[in-house]
Amino acid sequence: MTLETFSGTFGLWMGAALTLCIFSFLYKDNPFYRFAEHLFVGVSAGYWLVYNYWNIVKPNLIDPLREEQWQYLLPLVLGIFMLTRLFPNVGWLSRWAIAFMIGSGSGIMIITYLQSNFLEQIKSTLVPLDPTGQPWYVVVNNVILLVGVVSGLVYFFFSKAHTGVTGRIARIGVVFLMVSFGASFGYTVMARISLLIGRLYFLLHKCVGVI
Amino acid sequence: MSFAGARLLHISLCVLAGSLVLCGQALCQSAPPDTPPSPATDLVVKDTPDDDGGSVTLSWSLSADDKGGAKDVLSYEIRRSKSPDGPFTTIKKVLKGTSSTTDEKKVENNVDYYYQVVTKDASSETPSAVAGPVRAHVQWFNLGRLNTLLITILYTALLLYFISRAKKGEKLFVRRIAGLDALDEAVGCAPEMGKPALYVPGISTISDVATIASVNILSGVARTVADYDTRLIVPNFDPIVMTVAQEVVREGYMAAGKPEAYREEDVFYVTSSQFPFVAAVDGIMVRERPATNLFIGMFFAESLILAETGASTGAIQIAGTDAIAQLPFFIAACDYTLIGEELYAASAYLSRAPLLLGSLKGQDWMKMFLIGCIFIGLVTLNVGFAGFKSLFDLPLTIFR
Amino acid sequence: MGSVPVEARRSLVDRLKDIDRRVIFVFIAVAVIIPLVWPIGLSLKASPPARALFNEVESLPRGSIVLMAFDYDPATEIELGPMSLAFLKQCFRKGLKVVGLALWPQGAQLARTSFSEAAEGYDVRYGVDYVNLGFKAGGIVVIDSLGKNIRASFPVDVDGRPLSELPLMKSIRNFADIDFVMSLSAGDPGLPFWIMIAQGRYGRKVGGGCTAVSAPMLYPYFPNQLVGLLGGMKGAAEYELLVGEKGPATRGMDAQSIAHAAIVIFILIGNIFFFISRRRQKLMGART
Amino acid sequence: MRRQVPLVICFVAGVLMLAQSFVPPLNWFYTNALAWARIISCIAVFIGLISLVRLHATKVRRRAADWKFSIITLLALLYMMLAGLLTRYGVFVKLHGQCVPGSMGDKIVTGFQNAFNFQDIFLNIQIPVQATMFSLLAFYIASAAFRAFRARTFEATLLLVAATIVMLGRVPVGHYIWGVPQATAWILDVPNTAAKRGIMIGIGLGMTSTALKIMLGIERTYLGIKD
Repeated sequence: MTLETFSGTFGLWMGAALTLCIFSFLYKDNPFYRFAEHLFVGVSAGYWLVYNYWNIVKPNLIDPLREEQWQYLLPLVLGIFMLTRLFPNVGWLSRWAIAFMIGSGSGIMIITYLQSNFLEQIKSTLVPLDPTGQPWYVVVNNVILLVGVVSGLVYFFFSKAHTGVTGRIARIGVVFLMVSFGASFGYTVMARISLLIGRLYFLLHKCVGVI
Repeated sequence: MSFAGARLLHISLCVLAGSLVLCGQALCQSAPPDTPPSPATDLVVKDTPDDDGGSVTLSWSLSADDKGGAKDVLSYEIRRSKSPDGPFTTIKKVLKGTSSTTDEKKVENNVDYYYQVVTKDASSETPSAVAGPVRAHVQWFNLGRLNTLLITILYTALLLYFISRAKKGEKLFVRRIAGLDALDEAVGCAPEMGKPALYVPGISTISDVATIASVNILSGVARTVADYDTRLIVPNFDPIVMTVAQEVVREGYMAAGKPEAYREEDVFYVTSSQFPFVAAVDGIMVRERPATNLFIGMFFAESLILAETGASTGAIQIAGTDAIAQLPFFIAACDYTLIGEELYAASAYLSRAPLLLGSLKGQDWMKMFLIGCIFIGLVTLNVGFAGFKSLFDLPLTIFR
Repeated sequence: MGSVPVEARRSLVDRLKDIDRRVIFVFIAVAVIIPLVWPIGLSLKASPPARALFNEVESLPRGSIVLMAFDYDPATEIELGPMSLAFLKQCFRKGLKVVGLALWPQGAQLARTSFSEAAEGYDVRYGVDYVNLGFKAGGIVVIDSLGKNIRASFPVDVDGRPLSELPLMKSIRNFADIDFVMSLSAGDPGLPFWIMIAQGRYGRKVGGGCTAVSAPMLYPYFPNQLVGLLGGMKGAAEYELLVGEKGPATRGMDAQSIAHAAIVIFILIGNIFFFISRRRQKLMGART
Repeated sequence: MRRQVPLVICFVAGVLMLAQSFVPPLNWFYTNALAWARIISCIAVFIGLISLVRLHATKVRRRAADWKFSIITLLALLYMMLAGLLTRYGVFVKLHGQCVPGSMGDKIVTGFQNAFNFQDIFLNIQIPVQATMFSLLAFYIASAAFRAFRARTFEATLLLVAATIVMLGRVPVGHYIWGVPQATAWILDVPNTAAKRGIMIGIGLGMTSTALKIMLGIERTYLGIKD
């Protein structure tokens, strides 16, 4: 056995053993799961730290600063402010960095969501209802779509009690919501089963070799 | 044979001979027989609209030999010069079938440029007519987003109007939101059972507004928990969210008059990787057995792993998210779920702060406005006028 | 009838109504494992893009050169791996020569596994009937360089052997010597780049396989720029059907069907017992 | 200073972000702010690291429940950091804009000397465990469906029926049942689209209103400062 295949085989078995450790959680919590969980947390925390350093901090902060692009001092300073959290008496400085991130995040969200969740959605709801020149079922579907969107919006009215007409429309909205949630649930099952097939195939094929 | 016929024969023979010679040459050079491709036509150059300069947009009609599939033309080369007579330098190459592109290669603002598009095949090329002059300009307003700006102004104005009315002390009605009504009860049952409460503020960053909505709810939850003298466990995915959560929870305990009960080690960082985070939170749920699990914020595929594990421990679970894809799973596995906008309404609902309630009213008015727009749009569209619909285009092109 | 048996039966119904979730887990595991080990081959119809790909490869003359790109990683192996197996088996059976390479770093290793698995049972030899050139970083740039000279990007194969030592590679210089390009693509870099360069610039015939998620985005390329496309595990199963090799994807699709059916049955059972217990409760309520 | 400056920063950053989408010459703020936020997040990982180490170190020191497992977390963390940051191989190499761990130039590092290197640990621990955690969803989606899909109420019945039809419509076995594929397509295209759109618009309004309140300083719970 060459060293390379040894390392490959060893890795394979390690992967298989850890897979079983995680699956054992389905029965109940146990030391094997705890082992895999704690290992996993440690490895991933270390991995992301290293990944962040090589992929973001070095190319996007250290290298530009070396090339004397001084605008990068700002994130450096804000980053250091963030670290003041570790020292109680100057910890309030971290709020400056947080405020920057929250402020810029909010600003961009307003534009993005007014465009994608508002303008775009109104536009796609404006559908032709004229029965001439298109099959009847298209028109029926368009009417259903319209009813669904409007009643869904009425469901989200907060300043009006869900009674009377509002209540009835909101209930139609709930009908649409439920059908949609059911459909999304059913739609996702396939993707999730695929994941399990992938894992079991790995175990049965690569490790046990029965298929 | 008529004269015309003889002439035709003569031409054909010449062409035949010519192509034989060409073929011969081609064979010697082991290249396929070739004629230069026909040029691209109708080249139009203009300043790229709605940008901060430094860019020119070109469009043209494809060469007659560019018909898609394995035809003669391989690519188009964009060439640029500061004078109509050249010299032209190559800026970029685009693949066949492309009929527009932008030039952003060191374009100076307010300088005249001339362009030509060169159609290329395997061995020869044909330049188009020169187009220009064109100048790149800085635009101070992005006309394509005029509709977004108007909506932003309208919405801001509506919100501010209702907030100011609320400030003046006007009473504002808010309907019941079951998930939020259940919140106090759910958090309250943890101490009765002598167990902690678990709060997961999602797995997104602090720049995500959903996370902030979650932090707002956390603030209220922390106060309730402090009142009952219970532990509140808050595992975090993002370090910055963790620092904010720590501040908010500490503040909650202080507001409840029990700053000494706050334990910083209960608001901690796990890891910024989705599944290790879930593995750890699952571990907490089965080991610490919290009586209440709250999953509020932005979630991805892990939502169901969390909610099902929580359900298996018998905890009361309330979820809230604006991740549409995850809503079905929370609804299936949790006792209550805040759906989309309800998550954002929570802050106002729980605090009953008039300023926040005012904004809820503004949101509702915006919905009315929207329903109005839909009806006007439908009527205009179905009488054959599409202009209203195009007001919602992105980018808006109606004013160009 | 006395009241005691009713009580006893009610508790049984209640117990079935709230089956331990671990029972469900066992059934799901079984529903997936059994078809994986003993495939049923539930009827499946090959979609036009899969059939077109199959026919195109079938029509290639013996000895044609197929370039196969393994542009995926272990995360998507369950979808794309079976495609590579079915496709390679078809190539080996038809006597086509296959040149494998990878634009994704882990693709090289996955290619190695696929080649050795597919080669079993066929009289094919490494270096003569197929080669694995390994991984090269650069995405679209690498594809472009294949148009001029393969050796510029891949001077050696995956194990570091110079191409000159591999008989198959002696006759292959660039795209001009390649008859068909197949890309199994999990994202970027992947199929769109092959279409753009190999098909668009060099006029090669390109076929592909992709994940179920990216299939809707790639279908529009068929049939003009792509001779055929396999989408997700379903596409892989269709191809196995066409090639006549019941492989992992067929097993997978069977497992999908059975597992879905199992979940539906559980939902039905849950509801049946829910209704029985509700009726009993109503009866009990009426009695007291 | 402590209260006002953050609110001012938040407001200015928000307004600049809004303005840049309408005023092209301000576009630079968008690109830079995103990069800066990413850098700040990365530096902040250090705080997370301290929190993680402190949590587990405390458990070990106090011999709290599962303290032995905490040692595993700490060792794994330490090992990954050393392997990733200090290895002479530079274990990370930049490849077409994306760093691929474990490769030296174009050649993947394999072999015994690297059996426990950064890349292999990632491949043999992180990837299988991650995939297995993810695959637990196949079990959970079944148990959730069993528990939740009961025809208790009219709404619950709708949820149940829609889910069952779509579930069957997605797999070959469903194509044996008349009408299921068509019904699946219709449910997904019509009522599902309508409901999603309603939710999306609601989210759009709720999120933008919250974002505006944050910018204007009306919503400031996140600062942990109460008025």
